[in-house]
Amino acid sequence: MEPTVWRSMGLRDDEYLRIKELLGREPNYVELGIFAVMWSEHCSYKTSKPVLRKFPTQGRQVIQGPGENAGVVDIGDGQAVVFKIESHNHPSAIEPFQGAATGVGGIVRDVFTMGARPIAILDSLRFGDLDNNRTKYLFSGVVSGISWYGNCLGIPTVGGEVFFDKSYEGNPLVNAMCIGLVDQDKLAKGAAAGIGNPVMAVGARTGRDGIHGATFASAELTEASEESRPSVQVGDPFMEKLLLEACLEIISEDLVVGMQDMGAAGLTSSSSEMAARAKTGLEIDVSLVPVRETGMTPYEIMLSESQERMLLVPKKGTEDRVQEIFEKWGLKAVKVGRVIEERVLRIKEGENVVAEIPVQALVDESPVCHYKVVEPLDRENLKLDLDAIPEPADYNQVLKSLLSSPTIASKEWVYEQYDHGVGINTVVYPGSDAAVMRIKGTSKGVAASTDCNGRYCYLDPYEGGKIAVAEAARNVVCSGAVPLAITNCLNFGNPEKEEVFWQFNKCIEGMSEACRRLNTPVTGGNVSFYNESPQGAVHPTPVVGMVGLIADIDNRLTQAFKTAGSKVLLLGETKGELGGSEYLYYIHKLTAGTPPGLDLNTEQRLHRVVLEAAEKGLLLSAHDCSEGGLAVALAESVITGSLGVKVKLPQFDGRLDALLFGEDQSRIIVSLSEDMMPELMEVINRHSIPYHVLGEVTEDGFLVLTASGSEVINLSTGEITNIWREEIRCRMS
Amino acid sequence: MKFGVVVFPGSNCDADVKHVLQDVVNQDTRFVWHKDPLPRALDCVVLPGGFSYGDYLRTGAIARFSPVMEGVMEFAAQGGLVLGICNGFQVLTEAGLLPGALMVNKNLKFMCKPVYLRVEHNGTPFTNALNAGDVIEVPIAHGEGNYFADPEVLEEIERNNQVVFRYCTREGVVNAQANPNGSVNNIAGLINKEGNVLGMMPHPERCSEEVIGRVDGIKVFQSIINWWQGRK
Amino acid sequence: MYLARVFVALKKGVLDPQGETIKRSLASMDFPGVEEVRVGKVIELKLDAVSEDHVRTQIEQMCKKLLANPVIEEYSFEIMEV
Amino acid sequence: MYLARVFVALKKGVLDPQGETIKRSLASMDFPGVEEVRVGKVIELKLDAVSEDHVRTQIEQMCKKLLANPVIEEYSFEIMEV
Ligand SMILES: Nc1ncnc2c1ncn2[C@@H]1O[C@H](COP(=O)(O)OP(=O)(O)O)[C@@H](O)[C@H]1O
Ligand SMILES: [Mg+2]
Repeated sequence: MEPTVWRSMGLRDDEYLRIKELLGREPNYVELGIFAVMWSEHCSYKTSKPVLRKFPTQGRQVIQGPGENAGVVDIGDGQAVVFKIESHNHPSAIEPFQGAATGVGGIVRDVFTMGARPIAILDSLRFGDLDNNRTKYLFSGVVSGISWYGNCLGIPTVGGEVFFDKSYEGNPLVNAMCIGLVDQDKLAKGAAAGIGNPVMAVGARTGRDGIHGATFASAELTEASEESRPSVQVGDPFMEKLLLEACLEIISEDLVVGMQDMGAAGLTSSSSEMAARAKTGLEIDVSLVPVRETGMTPYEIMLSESQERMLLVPKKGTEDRVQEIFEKWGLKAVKVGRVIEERVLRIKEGENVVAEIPVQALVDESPVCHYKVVEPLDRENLKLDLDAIPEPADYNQVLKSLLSSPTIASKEWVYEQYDHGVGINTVVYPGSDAAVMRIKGTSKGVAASTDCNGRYCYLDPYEGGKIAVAEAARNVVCSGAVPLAITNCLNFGNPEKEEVFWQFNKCIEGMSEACRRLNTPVTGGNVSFYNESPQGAVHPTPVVGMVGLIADIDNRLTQAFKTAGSKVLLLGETKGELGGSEYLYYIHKLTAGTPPGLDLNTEQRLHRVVLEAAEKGLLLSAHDCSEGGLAVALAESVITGSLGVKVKLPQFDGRLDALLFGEDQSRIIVSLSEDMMPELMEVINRHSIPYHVLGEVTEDGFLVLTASGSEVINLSTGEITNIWREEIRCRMS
Repeated sequence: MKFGVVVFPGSNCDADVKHVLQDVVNQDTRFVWHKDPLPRALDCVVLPGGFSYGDYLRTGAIARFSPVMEGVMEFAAQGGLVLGICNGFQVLTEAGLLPGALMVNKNLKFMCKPVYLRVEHNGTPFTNALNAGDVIEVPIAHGEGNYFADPEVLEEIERNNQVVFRYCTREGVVNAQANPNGSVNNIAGLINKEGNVLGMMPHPERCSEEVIGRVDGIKVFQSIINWWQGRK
Repeated sequence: MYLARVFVALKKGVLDPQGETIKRSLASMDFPGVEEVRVGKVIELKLDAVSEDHVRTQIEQMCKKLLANPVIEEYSFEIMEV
Repeated sequence: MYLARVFVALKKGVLDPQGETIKRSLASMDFPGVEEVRVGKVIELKLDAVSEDHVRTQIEQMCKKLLANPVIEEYSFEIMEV
């Protein structure tokens, strides 16, 4: 075989030799194609695997850690939450609408293959600065795509984040997370167990879409990618809705041994992974696979990435019932093969064997790349010289400007396009720190948030990784929920670049430390490398998707101030750390400094205080300080509560901008009625958390902040509401 | 009272309506699969929201030909109560049970948010627990709720007092600003001439429980029950 | 085998928000002189049938029943043998 | 004044879920023999311009920039003077 053949499939020469060795012969074309996708970065995690091992994955709450289609955690009463996050960055960069839509489709399938009914979607998005037409086109297309797909499925999209930074210009990040609910005894797995069991293809027919999509995701975007047409697929949320209902119905009738989404690398990866998990083999006859185009070759059928398809192993003898259920939903379930004892993936076309590969060779023997971790020496340019930055004269103006920064401004324009109420479980709607879903028939609720500040990770990947986890946990805590576990989506540049691989390592180490300390193990995730545009790698962006549990949803909290006269407290310490802040980026066009420090012990005690206080019903609101610092957090609580606040800022020696806009970690603003103060003080003192009484919620509708006796900010709630709420809508219309 | 909630392929508010009818207002409620005939003994049929047939071609256009719809038409012709919510409203207009059509929102975007509705009159089986002029807050969640009817048809609708809900401001003023989707005359909900078939874009089932934040919608379901009890 | 191409357009007098939006975007993208934009659908059907006449009545029926909504839309079609 | 009619359709090989669904529903409505349905858009533009040539380059540009996404769609157009 010519080297050009395997190279064009993205295989390296040494990998080709290894394949020959594993097979004991030359692979044929079909086999080579199968190896190429299975050994691609996207499917094999060859670069990330050794690093991912650093994540803590154990905990009493964990029912299923990494390795399955999605993670599973215990929420009591025999129930569990199934959740995972995944990226669709590259498809979204060239076809934002369909790219984002099919991203949602994929992650939802990962959740319902586990037997869970999806109850919520979150989306974590990154774009370049929102001032050019291309970015607007991408932003608008991505949001409509998510909206179209999620809404049609009838799964509420209840939360997420949108971050704008020029590092994402040309390479947006589109990560979608899905959460499902399941009774533990109905959990399904992606294993092809039971020798002789049938293997069925269900859902959409197979076309020529996205052949080699998995290898596409493993290479940098170039201008030519715009032309690489077949790599983007069109989604069919209607088909997916039918598939969802049919799959849940066969699971509820206990007909299923295992099933898996035909996602990246389609039939190839689903069949080999299912066989690997069960330590079995599969025999598949591609001529039985329903196709939508004529003349498809075995190669194309095995590698197609047509959407809305699943591979299903039902219990032997239940094929007819399975077919009946799928037909009821207007779908086909077709037997295409069977589970065999010999641990090989045997692909036939009629009677002809067209490929035969040991399953382990595909899944376990995939190459591992051990890149060196080299700390970049020259990071001088990232140093922050605060003295070179003039202190603003008019803080009202600066706050107004910050509230209009698209990263801080209200994302109403986004989440209004998402059906966030379908299912009537949403009890905290988008627009607070974390969304909360009630579990009908119980008093429980599940809270969720996605978080990551890529700028922090760029400036200090270790601290940035830690903060991503801590912030997600803090957001969940601000809703009154105990953080349970995380899923993550690691968006990085080209890992063959030393700096990128170093960032990757450091981020994971930082995240791991935080996960360990906060007792939120990693249950799964996804790695997306090669997020590069002509300007270079994107900021390292390890997005954390956190889920938490509220025992009694009557104790849930939101960020909005509730009643005039209530006391406002800041829990945590204010140090005035401006490094990596949105203030520096948006007002002074600077990405520099060291991100705020984070002490995990303090963080944990802070969580305890808020959770205990919430459980005792002491609090009226809770909101953490994140992008924009204390001033922005206060403004947000005022705006969402349509009230005012009168605040005396903490005693502070440094610069006023640092006090107002510094993004010091581990800070939560709470409000409560005055008579609850003694009880709150008791909790605060017991956990020895620093605090400061900021002031009082007011009726008059003004945000008034004074520092050392003089007024530094005085703005009407009406005015800042307009700015904050309308900015994105204005830019987008 | 016996309710039937029709399930089309792609319906996705079916379970929500059933939850409210069964667990909040405690009525006997069952799903009716679109391929099955409409059960005989129903007192009210609900066509729920969602994306029947993926909203392909036009919203509601394909669902309107589902086998169950023959039974629904007959049921309506005999005076049975039919409530179409969101996609259900779209199916009703496609089926000709209600006049007009629902087009894509003026801004082309799906919109999910609470809106204010002015109750235009309460002499219907669906609004008797409300007062004319009441302003209620009910969420919308649709991409195609832009109500349209020919001028002549519109005039007739207005003349017959068929408009039941109009989009309005919090103070009850019906104006362009309060119109979320471009509907003519701010029409949000409409009843047929005979007064037994109501279609509305907003979702009363999404505001019928304290815990999800709003409760105005429950009045619609209570009205139906009142009406039925009064008739017995 | 026949190919039928059905055009479905909004009736005159029915506002076309999609067309309006495209018109505005074109203007903002420096395409001057665009006076009106209307967006319609083309539905292409491949059918097996005995005669063109038969196809014609079939398509006419499909349009009336399903493909167009007479309240807001009008249709036309062309048929060719392929 | 010119009238341009732009046709935008999904490329061959790209799944058309809408067409598929219409096909199935036509079958269940007793319209036999429909082998394939594909749905596209027609965008009608009225433009004021100096020459047909000029319109042609304008439309070509509009298609590339706004009206179609070459990743999944293809377009064609016709122009007439009105
Ligand atoms: N893409 C999105 N989809 C849905 N909701 C979003 C999205 N972006 C932001 N939101 C919602 O807006 C609110 C504010 O988001 P964000 O500023 O990221 O909060 P935080 O700083 O607390 O993480 C949250 O409720 C969030 O869920
Ligand atoms: Mg927050």
